[in-house]
Amino acid sequence: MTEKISRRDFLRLGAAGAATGVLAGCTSPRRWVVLEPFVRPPEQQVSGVATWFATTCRQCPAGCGVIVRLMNGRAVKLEGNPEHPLNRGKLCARGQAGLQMLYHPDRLSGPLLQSTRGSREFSAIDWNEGINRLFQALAKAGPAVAMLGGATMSDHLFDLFSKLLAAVDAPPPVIYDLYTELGGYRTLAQAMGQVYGRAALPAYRLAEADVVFSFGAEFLGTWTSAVRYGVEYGAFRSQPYGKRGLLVHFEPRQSSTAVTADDYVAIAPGSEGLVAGALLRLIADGNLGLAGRAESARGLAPSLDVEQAARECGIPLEALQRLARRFADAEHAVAIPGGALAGSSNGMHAARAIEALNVVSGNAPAGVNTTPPDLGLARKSLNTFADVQSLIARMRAGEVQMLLIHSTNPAYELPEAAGFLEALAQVPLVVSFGAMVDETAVWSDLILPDRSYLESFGYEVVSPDFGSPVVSSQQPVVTPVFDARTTGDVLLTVARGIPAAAAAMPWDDEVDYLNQMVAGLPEAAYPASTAEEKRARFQQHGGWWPAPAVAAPTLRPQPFTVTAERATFDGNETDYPYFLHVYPSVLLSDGRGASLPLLQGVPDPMTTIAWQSWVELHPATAERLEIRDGDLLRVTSPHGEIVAAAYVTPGIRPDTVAIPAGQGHQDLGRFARDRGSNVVQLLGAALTDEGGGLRWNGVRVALARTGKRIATASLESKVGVTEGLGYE
Amino acid sequence: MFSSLWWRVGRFVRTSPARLFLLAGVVVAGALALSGSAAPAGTTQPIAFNHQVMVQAGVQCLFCHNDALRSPSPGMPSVELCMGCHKTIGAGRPAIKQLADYYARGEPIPWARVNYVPRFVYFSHKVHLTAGGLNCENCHGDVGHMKVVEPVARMSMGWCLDCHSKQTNAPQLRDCVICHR
Amino acid sequence: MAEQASLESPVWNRPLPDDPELAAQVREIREKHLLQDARPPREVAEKVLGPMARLGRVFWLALIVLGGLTATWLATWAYQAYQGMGVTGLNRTIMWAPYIVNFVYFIGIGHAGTFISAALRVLKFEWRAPISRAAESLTVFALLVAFTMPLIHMGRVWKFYWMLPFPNQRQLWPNPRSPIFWDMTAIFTYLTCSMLFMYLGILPDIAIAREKASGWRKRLYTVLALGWRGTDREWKHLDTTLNIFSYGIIPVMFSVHTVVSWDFAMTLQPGWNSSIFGPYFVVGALYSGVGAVIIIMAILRKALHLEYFLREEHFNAMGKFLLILSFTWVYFYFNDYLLPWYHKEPILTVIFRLFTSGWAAPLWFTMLIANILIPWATLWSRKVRSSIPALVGVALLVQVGMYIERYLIVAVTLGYPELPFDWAVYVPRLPEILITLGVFAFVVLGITVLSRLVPIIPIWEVVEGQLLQGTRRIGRAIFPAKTEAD
Amino acid sequence: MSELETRLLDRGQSAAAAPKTELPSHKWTMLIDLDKCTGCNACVVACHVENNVPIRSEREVIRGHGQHWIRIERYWEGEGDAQRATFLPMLCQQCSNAPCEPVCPVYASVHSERENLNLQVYNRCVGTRFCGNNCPYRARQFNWFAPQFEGPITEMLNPDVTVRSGGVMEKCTFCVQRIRRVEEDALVEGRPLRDGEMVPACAQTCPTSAIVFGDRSDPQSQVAQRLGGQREFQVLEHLGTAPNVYYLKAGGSDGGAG
Repeated sequence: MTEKISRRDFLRLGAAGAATGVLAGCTSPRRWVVLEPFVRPPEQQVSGVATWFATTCRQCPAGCGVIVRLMNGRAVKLEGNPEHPLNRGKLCARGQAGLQMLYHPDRLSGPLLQSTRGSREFSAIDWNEGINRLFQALAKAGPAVAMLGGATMSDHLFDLFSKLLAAVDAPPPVIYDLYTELGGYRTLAQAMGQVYGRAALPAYRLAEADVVFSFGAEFLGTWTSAVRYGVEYGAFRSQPYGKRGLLVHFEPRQSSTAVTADDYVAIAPGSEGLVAGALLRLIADGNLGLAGRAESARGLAPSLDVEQAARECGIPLEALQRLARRFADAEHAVAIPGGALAGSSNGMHAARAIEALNVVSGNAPAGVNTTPPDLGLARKSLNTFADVQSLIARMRAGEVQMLLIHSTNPAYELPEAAGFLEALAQVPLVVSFGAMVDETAVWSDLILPDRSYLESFGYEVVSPDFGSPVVSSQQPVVTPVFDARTTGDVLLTVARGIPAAAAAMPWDDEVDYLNQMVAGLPEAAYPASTAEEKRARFQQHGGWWPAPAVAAPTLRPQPFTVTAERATFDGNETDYPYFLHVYPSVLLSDGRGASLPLLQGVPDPMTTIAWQSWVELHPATAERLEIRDGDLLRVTSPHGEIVAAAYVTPGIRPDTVAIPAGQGHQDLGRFARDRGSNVVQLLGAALTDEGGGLRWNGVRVALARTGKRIATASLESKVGVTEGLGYE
Repeated sequence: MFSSLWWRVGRFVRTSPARLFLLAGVVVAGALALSGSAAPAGTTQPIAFNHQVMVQAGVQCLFCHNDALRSPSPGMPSVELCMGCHKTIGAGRPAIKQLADYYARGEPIPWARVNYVPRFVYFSHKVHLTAGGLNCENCHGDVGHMKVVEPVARMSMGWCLDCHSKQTNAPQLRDCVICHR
Repeated sequence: MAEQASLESPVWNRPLPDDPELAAQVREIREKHLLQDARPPREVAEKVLGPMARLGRVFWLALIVLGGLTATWLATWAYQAYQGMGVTGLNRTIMWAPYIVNFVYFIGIGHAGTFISAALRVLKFEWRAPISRAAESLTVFALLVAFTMPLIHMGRVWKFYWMLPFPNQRQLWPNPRSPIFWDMTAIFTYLTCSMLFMYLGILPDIAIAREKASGWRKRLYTVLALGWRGTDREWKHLDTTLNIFSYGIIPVMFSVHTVVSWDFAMTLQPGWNSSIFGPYFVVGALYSGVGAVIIIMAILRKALHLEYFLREEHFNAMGKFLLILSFTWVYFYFNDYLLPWYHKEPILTVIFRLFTSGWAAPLWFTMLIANILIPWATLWSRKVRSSIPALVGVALLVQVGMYIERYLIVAVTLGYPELPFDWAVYVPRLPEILITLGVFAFVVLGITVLSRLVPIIPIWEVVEGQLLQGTRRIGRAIFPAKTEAD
Repeated sequence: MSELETRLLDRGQSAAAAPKTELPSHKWTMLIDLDKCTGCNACVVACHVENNVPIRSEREVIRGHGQHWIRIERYWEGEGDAQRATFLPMLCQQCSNAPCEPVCPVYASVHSERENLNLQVYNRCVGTRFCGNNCPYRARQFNWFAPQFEGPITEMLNPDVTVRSGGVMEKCTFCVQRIRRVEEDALVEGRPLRDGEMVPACAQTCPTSAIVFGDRSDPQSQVAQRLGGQREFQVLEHLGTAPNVYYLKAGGSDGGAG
């Protein structure tokens, strides 16, 4: 109860503190301000002096460490945790915007009940009833319970969910969301497994690299651990003795990574693997590069006709040869397989081919060929789209009595063809743990809002870790703003009623659970003698990590073969003349960022457009179809159609159109609702050849003018930046 | 007294109508000159708190306003801090009963602000007390002899500038950023 | 002999020469020149004061319409102040436009009045006598409006007094380096001078009106006349004062619009930071100003039946005036554009291309036609100059042209700063349009009302002029001439 | 400042006979390595959060009222399909010879000789927008409307920074509130500032460390060390505004300093 009260004091005091003042800055001053001091002040609270707490960022699965600046008990700023070995004090745009996850006006306060799904008519119930309903349903459903989770879910929560499901003999949780799919997490991990023997996300060290070939890897914007790659890139650009690495980027569209690259090659969509194969071939046949490279290349290079490959990829052969030589000659050459390739039918082949380049250059990514120490901590394992499909099948077959959904938004993120919503209709009870009403919550019966990540405990075993294992700790930094409850505690409460679960989950609350988990951690970089101190330091430093080890990853590749597979695309060339290039927005990522005004209102780096979604076209395309900026286009694929505004840009291939993911929400709060369109609706539910990934990068589309037009909310002057001063 | 004043003014004007403009000018200028500063009027506090008693009882300012040395804001004592002493001391008195009630209800005491500066002014108690070497009473007056605390100075910009120009060890308030951010 | 006669008999019943041919000449001279066509002072006064008192239906209609528009202006201003400047079409690149355009335009209009009455007075052009007051009233109201413009334009107008130097506890003063401060000073001075200049000139006429009027007008005029009795001493003082003002006000006037031009010329904005802006703006101001005076003259002539006072000769003279100013203005204008066109300073080239072939081309060419083509094509012909409708038409075109010119300078040029990323286009929205309409209405309203309150034709100047005018005979021809005043 | 202004400002302080203690002065300087800028927008969001810069709605952005103290300007280089985008982070250049200062009629835009900063005093601003027009970088942002922070979002406002009302000009301040905090701490502890002690929000968060900030007058500071490389340039140098933001050209090494 102190919590609740002291929270209100926080606000009041904050509102009254001489330094604050909403809109009071320059308007005539309010003469009488009420000062409400704390009833019981929290420890080391000094009014007007900032206190900092370390926790984990949950805006994407990377698990960066952040520190939160608190003034009078209100979180006012997020910064990267300078101690944290992953992001080293840095943070990306999405991380910076995290505070609005905490203070979002549309967050739910207390559990909600929806009588008829999709009606959006919720009735508030109190927590006891909510938890009770969950318990009843769980007891009734028995093993016919399923759980669908997202990659940003805390690992401890995953563990609790798994334990609960295991206790009722239900299949383990399915962890899947669009973000990891667009990042190709699962596919790449599998490829690494085939190449190096350990299926984990690769982490490429760029700091000392001479040459970096990035195959559609948007590693400076959204791919896996973008912040860490930013740090790496910074070092890469200013190496000792004025050395400055060479970055070559292969992608059909100019992403911000392509912009920063020294050499950008606009390759045909889905031809990343082909490029890599051709490079291998050239190195092998041309006997290029340092000693031994050609030999190992010969062992791996696929059999292909280089001229033809070059033609298919859209690179002049000379350029390809030049690049092959550069790569082969470089002492420290790195090839990065991006998320984009994982979405195309030949994803695994491409990943292997690209990884083969690393094998040739003798630079294995960190974290895939060294088995990390067992930390005794549970950690999420991502599932493939195939697993989701089987879940959907079970739902459709009525084998699922109750579906739990946490930190993922399938109703928005899954293509219509996956048939999730139809299957959902077969599930008697759907429970959503979303903090806000998102598209999925609209189709659920019971909402038990979880706290935002700045209000709750947890930990994240960082993946990809760059060499040495890292566990980021998560702790509440403010007293909860809304009457939400941590799902961990909810589950533990429910578990008490189920004997098997009670046995498997003996903790009285999640803090207790975490403490016991943390107690088992090996020695950390910081000193900690007693178990208590260990826990305290774990929270204080923002996680656990061993003293920096200098053991460079040793290369132990498994035998594997590289094949030159062509990517296949839905839709024939005549009806659907353009390739569709889908990419996660730098700001909105896969759409979870769309709820935050900070991310909506900040202009996208490439188009400077805010608040809207768009279709990127090549000027030639625009000329052919007589399209101007802002024309609303009907984009049709074999699987669906959306309407989006055109944005003409030279930064894309003439045969390709690009649409960012992230907009087109029907729900997810006032800032996301009804803006732009959701590109996922254009995708099919087909799988990739190998690895069971969603083939989201294998669709062709047609464009048609609707005749309508909207004003583009862009910051740039199109005339200015395109025609400029008009020197010819 | 006022009537005589009016009479004087009247005569002043009557003797030469032109003076009316002069007078009007003076009035307007004066009004504008004062307009920049907020003059706090008196108000009643939720609890009839008596600083005089506390000070005479030997309680130092910093005992309650204990952030003044380490923070821009002096800090208002928490209800808990008050109760620390008043659980026993003067527990019978009505004012203390009020306090106890607040504490029991776990409610903050809605004190009314006495010394006011606008919200776009950033004043640091820490700096003035340590580096500046000032004492509380330099600005807040002899609170020790106030039953009800009232501001002794209108804390306007002119007041700051004036003091800084007189004190030899005070820096010139030349760049606005020292107070306005 | 004629002189002798003139000295004995009062000018208004000088006999015509007996010789019919000479008589015809004299008659012609009299009908052509107001000052030759003398009438008894009482009659002259009646010609002015009579219509002034008769408020017809047209007047009330005009009053309602103009008053309505003025009210809209104030209401819109209030709305804008409450909502924020965002209700206008301004954007992060073009932070100045509609109100500053009006500001420059009205300051310009304000020039002509004082110029005509002061400069021509100094130069002893007698024919200006009937025009001067209409011109001055135009000046006063235009300046009043111009003065509100920067206030309407301010983000926090309720803090406007911070721009004035007054002692305050903050020990803060306005920034003497800011052109806005110079503006305030210059305009204040000019406004004060113009008002005093005008008021002094009105004094004797008000005294006359006082004698003639009755009821509230009588009371009003008694106050306004400040007890003018018309003694020699008073006349002497008036004369000297008016002369001092006339000489003093001319440099002030030049300074005002130069300072206004410095608002632009002193910035780093390409297309603004030009050293020629001072004289260029002054001439532009006179150009539009004289045009405006012509329009006002025509309106007053019609509304108050002043055919006797405002004759062909006046419009003819003003027409010539307009033509000369047009030439001068063109000279400066092309000075300003020839250079960028030649030295190809990048941004200026962009702007120039925009004017000649870009989206601003229609505006630019309209301006050229209205400001150069039409005046040059027509004003050389006496027929046009002396036909009032034609001349008014040209003058109106000049107003349009000059307004567009200011618009191009302020609202369009500003859209092209150094960094192409920030280029922008300004599109007016309803508030600006309403306010602009409102202020135009207000100026007309002001003059309309004033013309009914005070004699809009300076009776005493006309009479004085007529007293001093005579004819001289040389051989068989008679010419208008000044009689030696003794 | 001109002699006249100095006298105007001195009025009333003339009472001070004894020599005044002057606060230590600095030359705050920012270095932006375009070779490292990836246009990730982290700085932009960080700035919004740190400085209570309001986010403007879609309608406002369309009307050109988008409000960012730092923005990533994206230009195109090259011709046809060889066109490549380039990023230019644009913020107030804190000119030593600032065009915005002389034109302000009320000293709301005023230079701090001591901090070598270009101050914007919100509570003094009357909104003539002359400074905004005269800024060749268009770095000044005008509050066309009073900002709106919905619901609990008000709670994340930074209490160290005034929330500007409508009709007021604002701009990047080099996070002057942070500067003042560290200065006050240093003053209380009676020590000079340490290099790296003061970091603005954008530089703090920049993942690639493309933004470096420091006191040029301290020869040991990282900024001072890195100034004067071959890649160094200033935007619109030719205008003579003497910015305190230096850029390093993208591409090519500058002998280790880059």
